[in-house]
Parts: sequence; structure tokens; C-alpha cells
Amino acid sequence: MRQLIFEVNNIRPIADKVFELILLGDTSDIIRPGQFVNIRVDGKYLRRPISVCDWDEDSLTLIFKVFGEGTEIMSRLQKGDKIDILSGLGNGFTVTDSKKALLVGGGVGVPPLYALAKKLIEQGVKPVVILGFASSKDVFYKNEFESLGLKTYVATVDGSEGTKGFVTDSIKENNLQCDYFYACGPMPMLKALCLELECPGQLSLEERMGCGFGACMGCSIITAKGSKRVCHDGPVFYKEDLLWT
Amino acid sequence: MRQLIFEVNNIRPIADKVFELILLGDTSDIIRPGQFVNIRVDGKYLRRPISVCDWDEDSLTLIFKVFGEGTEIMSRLQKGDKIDILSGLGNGFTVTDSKKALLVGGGVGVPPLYALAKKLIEQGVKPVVILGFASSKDVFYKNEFESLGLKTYVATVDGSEGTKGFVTDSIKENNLQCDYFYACGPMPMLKALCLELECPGQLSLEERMGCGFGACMGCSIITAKGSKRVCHDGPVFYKEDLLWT
Amino acid sequence: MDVNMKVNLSGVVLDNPIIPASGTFGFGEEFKDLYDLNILGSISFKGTTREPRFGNPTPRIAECPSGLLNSVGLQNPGIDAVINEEIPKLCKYFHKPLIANISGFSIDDYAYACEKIDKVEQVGIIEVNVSCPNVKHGGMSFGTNPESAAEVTKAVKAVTTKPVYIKLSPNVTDIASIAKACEEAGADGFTLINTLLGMRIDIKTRKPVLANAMGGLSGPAVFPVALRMVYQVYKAVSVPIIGMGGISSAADVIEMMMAGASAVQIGSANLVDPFICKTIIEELPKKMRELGIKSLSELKPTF
Amino acid sequence: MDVNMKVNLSGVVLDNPIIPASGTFGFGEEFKDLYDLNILGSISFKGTTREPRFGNPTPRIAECPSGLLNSVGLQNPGIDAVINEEIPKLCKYFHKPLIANISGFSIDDYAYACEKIDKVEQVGIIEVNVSCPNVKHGGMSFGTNPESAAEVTKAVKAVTTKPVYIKLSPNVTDIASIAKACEEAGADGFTLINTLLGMRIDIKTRKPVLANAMGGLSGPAVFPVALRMVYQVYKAVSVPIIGMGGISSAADVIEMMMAGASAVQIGSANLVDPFICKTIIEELPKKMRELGIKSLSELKPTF
Ligand SMILES: Cc1cc2nc3c(=O)[nH]c(=O)nc-3n(C[C@H](O)[C@H](O)[C@H](O)COP(=O)(O)OP(=O)(O)OC[C@H]3O[C@@H](n4cnc5c(N)ncnc54)[C@H](O)[C@@H]3O)c2cc1C
Ligand SMILES: Cc1cc2nc3c(=O)[nH]c(=O)nc-3n(C[C@H](O)[C@H](O)[C@H](O)COP(=O)(O)OP(=O)(O)OC[C@H]3O[C@@H](n4cnc5c(N)ncnc54)[C@H](O)[C@@H]3O)c2cc1C
Ligand SMILES: Cc1cc2nc3c(=O)[nH]c(=O)nc-3n(C[C@H](O)[C@H](O)[C@H](O)COP(=O)(O)O)c2cc1C
Ligand SMILES: Cc1cc2nc3c(=O)[nH]c(=O)nc-3n(C[C@H](O)[C@H](O)[C@H](O)COP(=O)(O)O)c2cc1C
Ligand code: FES
Ligand code: FES
Repeated sequence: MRQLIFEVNNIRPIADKVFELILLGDTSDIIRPGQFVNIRVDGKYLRRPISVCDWDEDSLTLIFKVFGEGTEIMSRLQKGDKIDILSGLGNGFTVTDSKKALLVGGGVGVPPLYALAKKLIEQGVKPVVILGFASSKDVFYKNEFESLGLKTYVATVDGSEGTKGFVTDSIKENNLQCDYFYACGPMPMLKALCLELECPGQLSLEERMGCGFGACMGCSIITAKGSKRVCHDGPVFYKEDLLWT
Repeated sequence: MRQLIFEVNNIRPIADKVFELILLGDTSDIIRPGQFVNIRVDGKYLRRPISVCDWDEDSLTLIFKVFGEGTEIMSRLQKGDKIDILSGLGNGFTVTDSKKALLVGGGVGVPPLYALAKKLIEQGVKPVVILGFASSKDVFYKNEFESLGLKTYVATVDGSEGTKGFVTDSIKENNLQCDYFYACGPMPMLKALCLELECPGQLSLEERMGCGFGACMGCSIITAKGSKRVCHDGPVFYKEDLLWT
Repeated sequence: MDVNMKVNLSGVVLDNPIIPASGTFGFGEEFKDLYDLNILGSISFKGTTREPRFGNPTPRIAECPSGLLNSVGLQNPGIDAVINEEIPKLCKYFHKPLIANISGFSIDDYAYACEKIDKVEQVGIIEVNVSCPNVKHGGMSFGTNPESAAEVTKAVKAVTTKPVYIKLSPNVTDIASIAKACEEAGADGFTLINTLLGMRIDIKTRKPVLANAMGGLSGPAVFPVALRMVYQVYKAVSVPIIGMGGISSAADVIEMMMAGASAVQIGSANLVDPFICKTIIEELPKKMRELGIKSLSELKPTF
Repeated sequence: MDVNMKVNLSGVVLDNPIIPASGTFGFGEEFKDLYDLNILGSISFKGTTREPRFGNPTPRIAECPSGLLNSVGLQNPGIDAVINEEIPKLCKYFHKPLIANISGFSIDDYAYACEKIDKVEQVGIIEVNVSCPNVKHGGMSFGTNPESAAEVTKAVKAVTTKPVYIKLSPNVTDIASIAKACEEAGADGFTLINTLLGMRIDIKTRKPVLANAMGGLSGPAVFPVALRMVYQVYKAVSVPIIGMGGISSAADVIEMMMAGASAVQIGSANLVDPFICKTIIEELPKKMRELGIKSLSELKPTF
């Protein structure tokens, strides 16, 4: 982990209240897809954790949705603005060599799957992608996944695009088979996936955070391997370690 | 009083830690020299009161010294920045027709005397100006007063420019006579003037403020006419109304 | 969606729950030119005492992170001048029931001033401040234990006919027990919180910033503490609560009402944004629609 | 000008007064790669209890103006694991006396854990937390009245040889009387303040943000309250005080020491700026020179 200053290179809306933010700076602390950064927001005390969507040597792509005041302030960032981030947080996804992999993202859980998809492709794995949103106005990055050459399905709760329902409905409707899955999204989605998919997988969790780097115990969960901090021991956990109640 | 947005047109250092700030905006609430504005500073809760140094229809000149964190933040303002101010606060100086007037300013008490000097000149009065500072590195606006055609004396505590000592020493050294005086500066200076000058005068006071417009009673003083709020009933008071203890 | 902002405080119905807090709005004079005061739910005027008071020496104000300290110390012209001069002046511009904020230094003081103010037609509610941290004798000490707070309540209730709201101090171990004691003594409602006792030191002079050394902390910094105390008092009593402490937005108002407040007061925010009450009153209906709240008076803790 | 940052806590001499606060620095693990921990005055490690604890359900963190609420609830691996695993690990990187922060749910718990920790060589001071607002039984309730706080103090003193500092709760009417009672019971010093009890509600869900409803407020928001309490305790007792609550800069450290603290702890600031302790230690000498302070240990209230 390092504390670094990044510069806004571009910010643009890509769906309803959803922004793609491209930052320039030293990305050397980011080593795996699924890691996140923790962003200082003017006027807010705590930093805001956002997953790394994509990165190369000197640029970083984040996607965030305006949820409360902090992300609202972030949405007003402009090209050239400097922001203070803690970079390289969390464990990230471990790429496995399972060939029939599913990537399942829900809402703002989609972004980290993009860099993961690229890494899987590098390893010769072509995962199938399922993206879940509330409505067609919320859909983003379908094209980007398709441009990687991946078969990409969309589910929307109101049925305005793709399968009507949840990602699990899309999996059923399209009769998708897998021997491994990688997922990020709201807790109910992750739980449903764990219960309905028989294969093993990795899931990225969300929890309210105090520090984002393991110091405060704010984000602890109980796993099969004892108590773990989502920010430091996660956010990615193996399916078999998660206890659903 | 109004709450207005002004735009920074220029900011430049004019002495050690002293900045001249020129703002563009609607100045119609400012009607007398000696009034002040109350400035919102990012990251600070209370506004910062600063005297109007000069103004015309659409621009406002302020001079401030970096004293603590608030003025430090203000010193980093840049051309084009927008700031939120309460404009047109306080009573300001009442121009009298006394011909042998002295203008006495100490440190950051100098600025409001500049607009006052211009008003006096308009009324056909040519005051003599005495400016007190700690040291030559702190001196500002001597030239500006001289450019108005006014005889301008400087006193510095360390003697590095002008009379060594206080403004009262300069008055004695130069044997300056007056039938009226207008003053703004630190309390000890104002007290010394009231005790040493026999003529009547007006003095602008400073007090820590909560609101700056009369609502909180934070800035009250006891005068010969009962309790008064420096922000609203002042900051300018008549010599005879001030009680020195 | 039609929204309803009316709230009811012991029979006094307010058009909306927004009330400028005592000590931050004077007697309305400085705000009457800024906007029509009648948009407000009510006004709680500057703390009034039996005798006129200048208050504490200056400096009386200190900046803090997300707030300020004040040690004004109940500067006011005394109950008679308030009744004969300030209220008549204010009522030229404001035509709704007022909240009369009364302080004292003895039980007798409270009773004396409250009995007088009770006769003033424009007063809707009497707010008894047993929590001012800025006066040496009396003030906060009445509000820091259940017995003395109850005693003040009883004395005031004995000489008044209007609803009596006790303004509670946050500088206590157990605010609920104090509220309960006052309720038993006849309190018709509560106002909370007053300021949290605090201090700042000027590191250049090595002296406290405030001439009085300590003062009361208010502003957004205290909001979570205020919210917690409103909730604790809500759980302990069954009379209405006017909640306050750091409220600066329509969202804050709603959060405070969800914690158990029937109305709110806006204090420090008036000082840094003189239009804040007007802004909040305009924003409230939008925020209510956004959150699906039909009537503010329905809000209460659901946990 | 040569400046001296050394301070003395009951015979334990620290190179500087900067100590990361319990609960915001874990057992140092997350910070050891960020900077050399030996630059610190000491470290107060995560609150430790007799038995291992997971703590409260999540969410345990809520954002506040200039601060945060936490309801972690003393998550820790228990006294045995702390002694056998955490301290040895930490002492590979940190070679100075530690401050051992101990909590309990009964007098017996406190005595049990303190007696064990007293045997650990690396421990310089035992910090007895009678003020955790985040546990149902015990915790803060021991710290909210003089008798029970004194009782804990006495029980711990009876089984320990190292200096015992009592960590006081700010959620009280009269912190000085509690400190006095503990001093009489043998306390060697005090740490204050712990967090102020607060609450936030999510207005979208109408439920408290914290699963536990209430939590402890910390961060710059509480600084003026902390400063006031340190000063009040300073006036009441004659043993050293470790001051804390919202400290985020070298200026804050000096202000806190001018209020009566002999050393300080930095809590929340570590969470939002992991390098803050290092920064402050670097800034302190500059600030001292600017203010003409030769030795930090000379600072005390001059009013
Ligand atoms: C590891 C991780 C990765 C994330 N990645 C993304 C992403 O790529 N894109 C994206 O849009 N969002 C992401 N989130 C969620 C994002 O952090 C929150 O939406 C954001 O913090 C909300 O801040 P706010 O000020 O707008 O909302 P507010 O509700 O005003 O925030 C108040 C506090 O709650 C916290 N909070 C609120 N919602 C969440 C949440 N869902 N998860 C964690 N903390 C929350 C905030 O951080 C803040 O401390 C991620 C969260 C985590 C934990
Ligand atoms: C009517 C009036 C007119 C003023 N005009 C000028 C001017 O033209 N130029 C100029 O440089 N300064 C002027 N001052 C002083 C200026 O307001 C302070 O220097 C400034 O507020 C310091 O803020 P800070 O954040 O840098 O200092 P800090 O010490 O960090 O401020 C902390 C708090 O104390 C208040 N404060 C600190 N010093 C003073 C002071 N001397 N007077 C009033 N409040 C203070 C601040 O406003 C703030 O609320 C004026 C003050 C008043 C009351
Ligand atoms: C400058 C100032 C003066 C105050 N005077 C009084 C007063 O006279 N009587 C009173 O009951 N409360 C007084 N208060 C307390 C406020 O009414 C309110 O309870 C407190 O400030 C918390 O609300 P806030 O955070 O919105 O300011 C005063 C507060 C401030 C800031
Ligand atoms: C996340 C968190 C966890 C804490 N855990 C403990 C603890 O285990 N034991 C303890 O005595 N204090 C604990 N505290 C309180 C801090 O040590 C400190 O007293 C308080 O936060 C005030 O200081 P600050 O404002 O600098 O954070 C905790 C505080 C926070 C924010
Ligand atoms: S957020 Fe602090 S430990 Fe995870
Ligand atoms: S500063 Fe509020 S009345 Fe003067």
C-alpha cells in the first residue's frame, strides 16, 4: 500500500449516475484484479473505497456510482484535479486455470471483473460474462466485455434489457455451465450464486470501512477460517470459506 | 447584507505574508469605507471577516495577512476561483468635514483607510496618513496612499523604516496636528490614540466573530451607550463612546 | 406526491418543523430583511433572564473542526425589556407562536421569568434552559442531575399555563434519567441538545481562546451525539422532543426526526449561512418526495 | 534552537509523546511496512480481553462530520494469544516499551488480564479501558461512576507492578471526580478521552447505520471536548495524563499538551492518513521552534 497523488485524466458518465474516471499516476502497487483504492474526498472524513476496473503502467480506470455525498463530490471531479488515494489495497482475485469460468457482476460490482477478464484471457481462459443491473439505464461495460471477445449476457430486474430478473435467472435461462466462477456485487447476489452454483469460486465482498488497510477491524466478517478483515484479508474470498446465514 | 459569489481576478503578495486580493462581483451592498465582508473558507466552519480596502461597481479589493489556517487557505486562492462572501457588513466610517484629519492604520488595520482616504479626498479633505508596522518587510500601501497625493508617514517597531516605534511616536516626531482622526489597527494602538490625541475621532475595532451580522452576540463590547455588537453596530465607533479599562 | 410538513408540539401546530435555535437568531431583527420570517415553523428567541446581562468577556467565539465554541453567557436585555420591546418588535414581522427561551440562576429566577412570559400572548411554548454551560452559578448545573432539573420543572409548571419544554444538557452521564424526572415533574416536552462543554487554546499565546476558558461546542461536529441523545430521550419519555445539534440540511432534519424528534432547531448553521432555514424549508418537500415520506409528523424511530 | 521531545510517563521515558491509539493501529502489523515503528514514542495496542472476541456485527463504521462512529466492540484474539503471538510479532519491529490496553466485563476480568500482561517484559504501561461504549455489559459502565472506576483501579493495582493508567470515558457529567477517585485508588495516570457515544441513521432505510445502533464518535469533531476534559482532569489530579481525541497535527499535539497532557495518542487520524504519526513526529520540532518551545515536557496549562 502507498499513499499517492493521482491526476484526473478524464471523467465521463457511462450510465445513470455511473461515472468512469481515468486517473494518471504511479500504479505499481496494483498487482491483481479485484484490488481497490481508497480515495480522499474533500469535506468527508473517511476515504471512499473503489475497485480497480483496469490499469496499465501509468493509468488507472475506476467506475463508480453516485450513491451518497462522497460519490456525489467525486462525480464533480474535473480533468487536471489531483486526488489523494491509498493504492494497492486488498488481496484481489487469484486467477485459476479452470477453463469454463463464469464472471458474474452486479451493479457497481461489475468494474473489477473487467481487469480480471483481461487477465483470464492472458492465461488462455475465455470466461462467459453475466452482468446484472436494475434497469437498462443502469447497464454499462457490456460492449467493453464483448470487445474482449467474450460472450456477455445481461440481466435486468425490470426486464428492460436482457433476461428479466437476476444474474442467476440469466444463468438458468441461458443454461450456462461452469467449473469455476468469479463474482462481485451485492450480498444477496453473492449468496444466491454460492447456493445455486455447484462449482467453486471467488467472491469479492463489500463492507463499510474505517481504514481500508487492516488497522481498525471495522470490516470484519466471520469465515470458516475465523474472523477476517474484508479490506485486508479480502475483499476476495473463496466460496468455501464464506458462511451464509 | 447579501450572500454573494465573487470571482478571484487577481491575488498577489504585497508584503511579508500579506496579500492583495481583487474580486469581481456585485459590490452594491458596500456603501461606506470601513465596512467588511465575511468570507467562507473551504474546510473551516466560521467565515473570516476582512475589511473592504477599496471597491468600484464590480470589483472589490481586500488585503489580508496570513495569520492562521483560514487566511493560509485564502492565500492559495487562484484567479478564477469562486468564493462565497457575505457582503456589506458593518457600519463603516462616517466622513466628517474636519479639515485637519489624520488617518492612522496599524498592520492589517491599514486597508480600510485606503477607501476612506479616497472618500475624504472626494469631500475635499486631504488627510495626513500614518501607517504603523512591525518592520520594513511588513510595510504595504505607502505608495498607494502617496499616489492619492497624501503625505504619508511610516512607523516601524524595529525602526527599519520611518520612525522607530509606534504610530503615536510618529505623530510626536513629526509634530502632526489634527482636529479629527480615523483609525484602524490593534487594540493597544487604538487605546493609545484615544488617550494621546485630544481631538475627536472614529475607530474601527476587531473582535472574534461568530456570524458577522449581529445574530450571535459573539462580538459584544460595552460602550458608553450600552452593549454594542462590533459586527453590526460597529466595527467603527466614535472615540467618545469607547470605554478603555 | 403531496407532502405534509405540519407538526404538532403539545397542541401548538407548526407549518413546518424548522425553528431557529435560541442564541443564533437574536430576536429575528437581523433576519427579517433576508427573508419573510413567517416561512419558519416558529422562532426560539435569545435566552432571557430575570435581569439584563452583558454576558462574558470577549473573545466569546472559537473556531473548531465542523463547529464552534461560544461563551456568550446569556447576553440579553432582561425579561421586562424582552416583553416590552423585543417581542412587540419581532411580532411586527412574525405572526406565529414563539418559543420563549428562559434561563435562571435560582429556582426563583426561573419561576419569576416564566410566570411573566406566560402572560405574553405571542408565546406558544416556554423553553426552560437548564443547560447553559456558560454561566457560573445555575445554568447547566440545574440540568446535570435529575432532582434539580425536576425541581425547576415543577416550579415553572406551577406558575405557567403554556406548554413547558425543558432544554437539556448533553454534558451528562444519563440524559434519559434526567428527562424522565422532568417528565414526572410535569414537563410537556424537551429540547435537546444544548452545547457540549469544550475548550481551545491559542498555542501562540498559551492561553485559552475564550476569555472564559471553556465554552459550548455546537455545529455539525455534535450531530451524532445529539442524534443519539434524542433517541435515548425518545425511548424514555412520551412527550414531544425538539431535536437540535449540528443540523444543516433537509437530510439532517429528516435524520433527526427519524431519531425521535417532533420538530428541530437550527442553531450554528444560521451563523455561517444566514439563509439556511429558508433553504431547508424549500428543500424539505423535495427530500420527502425522494424518500417517499408523505407526512413529517409520521416520522419516528422504527428500530 | 535545540528541541527536546522526550516525555516521562511514571518513569517510562518516551523519545517523543506520539503514541498510536488503541484500536486504530492493530498490533502494528499494517504500519510496519509504511515506516520504522521505532520512531514512535510508544504504541497502545488493540483493546485486549480475557477471552477472544469477534466484536459486534457489521456495519461497524459510520461517517460523521469531521469524524467517525465505530462499534467494533473490542475485537481481539484474547489475552493469551496477544501475549503469545501478537506481542512477540510486534516486538520484532518495535523495540520500545508498549502500552497494553486491557478491557473487561467484570472486576475479575480486568484483574485476570492485567495480572497476565504485567508479566510481559515489553509492556511499559498498562492502560485499563473502563470506557468502551461498544460493549453491553461492563465496558463504559465501569467508567461512568467514581466508585466502580476506583474499584477496577484497586483490583488491577493489587495484581500488577507496572504503572496503571485508567482510560476514562467522556460520556459523564463530571470526569474530574471519576479521575480523583481512581487516583485515590492508586491510578498512576490517565488516558482520555475514549469515544463519545453517538448515532447515525440511514434515511433511505430508516435504520441506524451501525448494526449496533450506537457507536463511539472520534476524530477532529471531539477535539475541543477532549481538550476541555484533559484540562479538567489535569486540575483535579497530580499524575500524568495521556491526552487524545481528534489529534491530527503537530499543532494539535502542542495544544493538547498545553491543556495538561504529558503525552498524546493519535487514533482516527491513522485510519485516514496512515502516515500521520510519522508526519507529526517530523513536524513537531519545526512547530516547537516556531513557537519557542525548547522542551515538550515543560508544557502545561499556564492559566
Ligand atoms: C472494496 C470495495 C470496493 C468498492 N468498489 C466500488 C466500485 O468499484 N464502484 C462503486 O461505485 N462503488 C464501489 N464500492 C462502494 C463504494 O465504496 C460506496 O458506494 C461509496 O463509499 C459510497 O460513498 P458515499 O459517500 O457516496 O455514500 P454515503 O452513504 O454518504 O457514505 C457514508 C459512508 O458509508 C460508506 N459506504 C456507503 N456505502 C457503502 C458500500 N456499499 N460499501 C462500502 N462502504 C460504503 C462510505 O464509504 C462512507 O464511509 C466499493 C466498496 C468496497 C468496500
Ligand atoms: C471587522 C474585521 C475586519 C478585519 N479586516 C481584516 C483585514 O482587512 N485584513 C486582515 O488581514 N485581517 C482582518 N481582520 C482580521 C482577520 O479576520 C483575522 O486575521 C482572520 O480571521 C484570521 O483567521 P485565521 O483562520 O487565519 O486565524 P485563526 O487564528 O486560525 O482563526 C481562528 C478563528 O479566530 C478568528 N480570528 C483570529 N484572529 C482574529 C482577529 N484578529 N480578529 C477577528 N477574528 C479573528 C478567525 O476569524 C477564526 O474564527 C479583520 C477582523 C475583523 C473582525
Ligand atoms: C452563539 C450561541 C448562543 C447560544 N445561546 C443560547 C441561549 O441563549 N439559550 C439556549 O438555550 N441555547 C443557546 N445556544 C445553544 C443553541 O440554541 C443550540 O442548543 C446549540 O447551539 C446546538 O445546536 P446547533 O449545533 O445547531 O448550533 C447558543 C448557541 C450558540 C452557538
Ligand atoms: C475503530 C476504533 C477502535 C477503537 N478501539 C479501542 C479499543 O480497543 N480500546 C480503547 O481503549 N479505545 C479504542 N478506541 C478509542 C481510541 O483509542 C481513542 O480513545 C478515540 O478514538 C479518540 O481518539 P481519536 O479521536 O484520535 O480517534 C477505538 C477507536 C476507534 C476509532
Ligand atoms: S476497514 Fe479498517 S480493518 Fe478493514
Ligand atoms: S459576530 Fe455575531 S453578533 Fe457580532
